[in-house]
Amino acid sequence: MFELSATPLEAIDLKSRFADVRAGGYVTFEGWVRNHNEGREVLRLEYEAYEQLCLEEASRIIAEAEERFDIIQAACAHRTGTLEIGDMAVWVGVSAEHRGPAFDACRYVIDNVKVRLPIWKKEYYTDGDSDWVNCEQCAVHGHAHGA
Amino acid sequence: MFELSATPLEAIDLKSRFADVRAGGYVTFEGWVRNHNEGREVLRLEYEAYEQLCLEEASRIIAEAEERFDIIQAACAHRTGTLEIGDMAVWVGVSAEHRGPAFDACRYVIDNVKVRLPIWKKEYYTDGDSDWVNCEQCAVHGHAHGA
Amino acid sequence: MQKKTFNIHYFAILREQRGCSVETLESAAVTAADLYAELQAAHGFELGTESLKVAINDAFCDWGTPLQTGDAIVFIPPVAGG
Amino acid sequence: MQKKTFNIHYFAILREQRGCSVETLESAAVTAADLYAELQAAHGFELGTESLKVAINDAFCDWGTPLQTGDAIVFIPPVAGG
Repeated sequence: MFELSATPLEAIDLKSRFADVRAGGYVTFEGWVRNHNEGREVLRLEYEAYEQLCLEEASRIIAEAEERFDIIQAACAHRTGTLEIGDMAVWVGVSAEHRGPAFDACRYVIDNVKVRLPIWKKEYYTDGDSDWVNCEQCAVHGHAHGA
Repeated sequence: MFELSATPLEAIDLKSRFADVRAGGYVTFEGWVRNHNEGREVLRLEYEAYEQLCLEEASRIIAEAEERFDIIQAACAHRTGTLEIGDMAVWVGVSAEHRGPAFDACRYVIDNVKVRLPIWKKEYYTDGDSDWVNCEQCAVHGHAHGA
Repeated sequence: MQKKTFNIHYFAILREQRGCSVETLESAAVTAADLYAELQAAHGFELGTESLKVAINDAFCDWGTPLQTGDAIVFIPPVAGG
Repeated sequence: MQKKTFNIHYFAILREQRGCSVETLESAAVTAADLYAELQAAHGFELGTESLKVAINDAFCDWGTPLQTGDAIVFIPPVAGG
């Protein structure tokens, strides 16, 4: 189960989908917007997603987790739009009979979500500058693209 | 931060203590009462704690986690008293700048809580029997002590 | 050379550099790589294909995939979810 | 042999087998191991010291620790938190 949400994840009862009397362990990961990144002071950020491919790729990641680890259920939600410091950007939840596979699967999902989902993050800094994260390292000679 | 609670952990806003603008990752573990254990159908269970030593040993575990891993904060809460299937028995939360140490520290805390805290669990089964978990393997010839 | 019609969707830094989210254009490009080279020359995109992935009709594809008329094409800059 | 006074707290299976949570008793036991042997003989506790830990005045201790009069002693059955 994966969803993109343009409204705060904090307002969604993400846990409620996990009631299962067999479950003994439940692990969650939340990614929060930090006030800094790579030495720069962050003011806010924006996420943009390629929705259709995002949903397909996320379903694939969750299916992989459910296949590789002895878990009951995995789910993920990701924000789009403008986020302020402290806001939840991404959420992963995994239930299992035992805690070991729950931890492993939760980490698998977030690790893969971060590198595989077509979602982009633009950071706005306190100095007025802004940057698409990860593009700066790729473009020739660094930060030129933001100009 | 550790607490023992005789009332439902679900009713406590455990996350609220974690607001920190530096935090980028937040991992939680919840242990839920399963409807079975080692092949037996569980009806409910009771936790009993040696409170003073529990608080000291838990503080030690949390301090170890904060020292070993690059995290911002770790906390844990554990139920006492009677729990029904699906109830939260234990909760661990860890915030960090990055997710790797948050996962590692969360797992460290729950792994150690399970083996080091002086807390005991009595399971009541659907067949009317009951057992102190872990004692059965220790007593000579198994389940005799429950008789 | 026969031209085909493509629908191109832009996201993130490419959207900003192109100045629009979607465009329909005719091109003689045979592969996704050809098409990107054409667009890069026209709009001065800084990211090279080594930094991008490409999706055709909502599925990741190789750069050498032959394009069909009517294809929806997305060039995918380095992602940063989470 | 001089007797000392100890406060003994019982938890879980030991509490049930002893039939009480706390008792004060006089004993000539020198170490925690001596005291447990005495109680085990009196009450038929099934768990041996190899399955137990012991705490004196709310701190884990070795079985060989000499006991002082007034000590609070807890024998700790196998734990099962979480």
